[in-house]
Amino acid sequence: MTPDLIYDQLIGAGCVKKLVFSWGGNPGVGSLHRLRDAVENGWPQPIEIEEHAHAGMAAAYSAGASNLPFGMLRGYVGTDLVKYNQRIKFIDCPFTGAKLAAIPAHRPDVTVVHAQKADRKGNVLMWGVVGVQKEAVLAAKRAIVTVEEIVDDLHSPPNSVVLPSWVLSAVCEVKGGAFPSYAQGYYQRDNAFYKAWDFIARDRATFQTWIDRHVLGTKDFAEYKRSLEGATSHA
Amino acid sequence: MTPDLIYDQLIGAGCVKKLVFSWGGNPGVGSLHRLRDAVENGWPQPIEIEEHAHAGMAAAYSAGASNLPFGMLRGYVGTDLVKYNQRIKFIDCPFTGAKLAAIPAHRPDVTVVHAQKADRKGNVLMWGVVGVQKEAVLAAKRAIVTVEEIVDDLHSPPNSVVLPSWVLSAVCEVKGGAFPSYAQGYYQRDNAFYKAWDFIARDRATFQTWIDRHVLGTKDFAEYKRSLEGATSHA
Amino acid sequence: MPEGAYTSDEMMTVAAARMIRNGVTLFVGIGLPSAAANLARLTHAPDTVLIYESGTIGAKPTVLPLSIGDGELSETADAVVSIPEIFSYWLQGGRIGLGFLGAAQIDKYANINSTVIGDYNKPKVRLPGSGGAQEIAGFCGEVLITLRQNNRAFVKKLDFLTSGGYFEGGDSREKLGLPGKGPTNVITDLGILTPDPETKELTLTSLHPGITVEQVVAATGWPLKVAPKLDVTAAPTAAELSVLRDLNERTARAHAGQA
Amino acid sequence: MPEGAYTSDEMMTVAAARMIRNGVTLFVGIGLPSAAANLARLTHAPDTVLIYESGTIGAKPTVLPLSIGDGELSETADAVVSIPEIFSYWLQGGRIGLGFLGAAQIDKYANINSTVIGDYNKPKVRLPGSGGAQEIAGFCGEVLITLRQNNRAFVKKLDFLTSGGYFEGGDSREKLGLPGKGPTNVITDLGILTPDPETKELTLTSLHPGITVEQVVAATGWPLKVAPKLDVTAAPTAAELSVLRDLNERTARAHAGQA
Repeated sequence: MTPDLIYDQLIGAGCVKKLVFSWGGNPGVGSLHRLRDAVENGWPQPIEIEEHAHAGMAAAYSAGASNLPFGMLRGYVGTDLVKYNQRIKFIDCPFTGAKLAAIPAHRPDVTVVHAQKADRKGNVLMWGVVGVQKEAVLAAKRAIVTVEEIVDDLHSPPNSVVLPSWVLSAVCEVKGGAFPSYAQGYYQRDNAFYKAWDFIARDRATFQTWIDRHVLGTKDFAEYKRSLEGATSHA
Repeated sequence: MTPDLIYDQLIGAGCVKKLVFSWGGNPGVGSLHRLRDAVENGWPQPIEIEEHAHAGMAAAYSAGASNLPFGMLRGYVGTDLVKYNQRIKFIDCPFTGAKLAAIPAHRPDVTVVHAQKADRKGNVLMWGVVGVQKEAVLAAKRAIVTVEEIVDDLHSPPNSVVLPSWVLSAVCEVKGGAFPSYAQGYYQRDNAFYKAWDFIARDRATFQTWIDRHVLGTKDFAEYKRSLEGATSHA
Repeated sequence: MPEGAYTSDEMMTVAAARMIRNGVTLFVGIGLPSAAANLARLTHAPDTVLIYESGTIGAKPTVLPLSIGDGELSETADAVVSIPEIFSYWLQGGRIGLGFLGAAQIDKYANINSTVIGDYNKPKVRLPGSGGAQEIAGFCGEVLITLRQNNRAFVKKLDFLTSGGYFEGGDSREKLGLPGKGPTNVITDLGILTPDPETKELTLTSLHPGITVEQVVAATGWPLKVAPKLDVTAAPTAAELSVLRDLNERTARAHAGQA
Repeated sequence: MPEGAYTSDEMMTVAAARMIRNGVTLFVGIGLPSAAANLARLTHAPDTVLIYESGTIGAKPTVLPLSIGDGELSETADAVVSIPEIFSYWLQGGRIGLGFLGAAQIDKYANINSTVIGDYNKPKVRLPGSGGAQEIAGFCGEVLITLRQNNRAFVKKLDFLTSGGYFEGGDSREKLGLPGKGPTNVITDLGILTPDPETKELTLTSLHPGITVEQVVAATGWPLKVAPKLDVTAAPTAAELSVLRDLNERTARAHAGQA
């Protein structure tokens, strides 16, 4: 739905052929400059975009999780998105004749999400702003969850958001894995990095230096994090 | 969805013109005899029924809560319910051509549910088997919630099921208000009453005596409960 | 009861429990299916994931629930979700391996009726109705059906088709587009019936100990197909009976206190 | 800044905050809408129910959130629901009284663009896109829009219609079947524009202190209608400024620690 800095990094590194999204910015800061460069200038390669509004994305993920071929919602009428996205169609209510928007179900090949806890069996507990993560996991052919910690007992409160191990392909302990974003109960977002990213990503050369040094030049997440800590103002 | 003993009482007392449902029995015990008598013999008056399966009822309540004119699901194909319920129709997916069942949204005039706690502002917390209660509340024109207790602070766990006061018409403290059913964290179901009901409701005269004495002959819920406690084996 | 003796209901429950593979995700109704599922969980299939239609996922009840709303289910579950979610994301979502249903009537293609006896608009007996049965029959990977076998239940023509098995037989189920493969075993108090691989007609494939083919044929309202080589169901073991009876006694004791 | 002085952004935020009636349910975006909404909550409208599109209902942040995912929102909310639920049961469900949007471009019928500058397929500037704006514009009981007024933002023709205001004007919004009544006020750094009751064309109805009609007309890319009787917006009070500046300082302090 809302591609964040990691998407910008993937796009700038030339790993993305197509982006399906409903809001693409640096939240509270401004633009995703690598996304903009790809869309505006085709750098480092042209990117295909399939653009929705949030409600349409949410309906499409829910439809995917529900094994329905499409999601249905009111909305999109009279707006320009329907002119450019052929995957937004309209159907008629068989009872009232009302016109409703229809979006094909999202069925990702792989969904990756970060949660707070897993138990040793691989059941995952998440809380706070859970967003569309449950739907994205259940809609996917395979789902990978990284967690802050693996514990003996989740002590899940009643009706909390739990993903049973048997709907997941892999659960991995990655402390700090939501970086630079939030993990509620563990850490706040690294706001300095969000601001620094605006500078890093604005320029192709600066971006290239950054990704060569911190991503391509490190062998795992821990080394990547250490490498960032060593850099002045993340650049 | 699953009319329970209270529905049987309403039906037997002649208060019900139409029942929309997907399972009508005495759970774990057997039949709702007053429902049967109304459907089979038109006593005390004929009853109109609109019958669904659970998934269809759930989709119709969700549609109601979502301000959609109908709910959509796979299912109902090849079964006899579609022959007798004209409110089950089929639509075609505009992308795949798949055939999907469509049910008009449920929009009750009034929904009444029982929950565990409310705070003094009227925010309601429920937990455990929450069923379709949130959807039934949000789909209704007016919603009334009875609760086990009113407290200063709900201490809601993250992501728990909370109904804000501003979507409710009234919140009333009625201790034991789920009787004879469960209120998780407060009491189990009164199983003896469920079994006794099978005897009470089986016969028109026994039912009439029971409802005259315990329901029509008492002035409020507290007196009704006391009157039942005074009766031998609830009859 | 003499030692080693058992009732026909116990045989039926044990035979049904044995069909449950360890680790399967199982959508289960109250009554005999719930007893069989929990017997399996307490014996050979400890990792079975029990899902009740009230939204409890991974319930591990120590006593049998009185209804799908029982606190015993939600308090022991890995997750408790809403009714719309359990039917959409989980059952329709194709995540449930096995469904387990009872019925009032069944026909030779394992279609079942739990709605009415007699005419729908003027029924002789109004039954509770589908509940979740229709979608369980449609969307679980496979389905087990269990009911007592007699002429009133095993009928030539259903009074009402509540939940589809193989519809008209052959490939008629696939043609309707239902994803699950349908009922793979019907377990009764007399034996076990399985669908013919081609025609999908229910065929007697196993007799419970002491039951004759003639008894089963006489208890069936259509000319019952019988497999050329009939198995005999193994009698309940002492261990199976002991776990089942403990479970039932524990359940009775727990519920006796709820007056 | 001399005592009593204020910036044009402060004027805009204060003017927007005053539009928020106490007790309203308010769907709010990050940035100026969030600042105005919280200013209102901390001054004349303490019972305002703030709803962010991440699913937090009744959030009561003490500092402004960095994004809709901020823990400050979920930890202070009455309820936190999923994204599909906030958009279906709450926004589309018709439960939100007021929506509050920013924009990159706006036209005379209060339609807004937050998608692209230039051609969609070969944009000069790719903006973030709709997010929840399209549905907020469609389904909230009414909508406030706030943005700085100049020729690049207030345009004769939008490069892209992201979220509908009054579409072609007149009754064209009603004809499309959108339930909310649309934008009722556009609050800029220069003044306040409101739609004409009949034609729905945005009309200048209030000038902020020290601003002239000529300035506003010059900052508008179409021939701007001006109300015959123009109000002058009351300058921010000392109390309003003090609460707003405290909020901004508190926010800056809190976020400075997050490096």
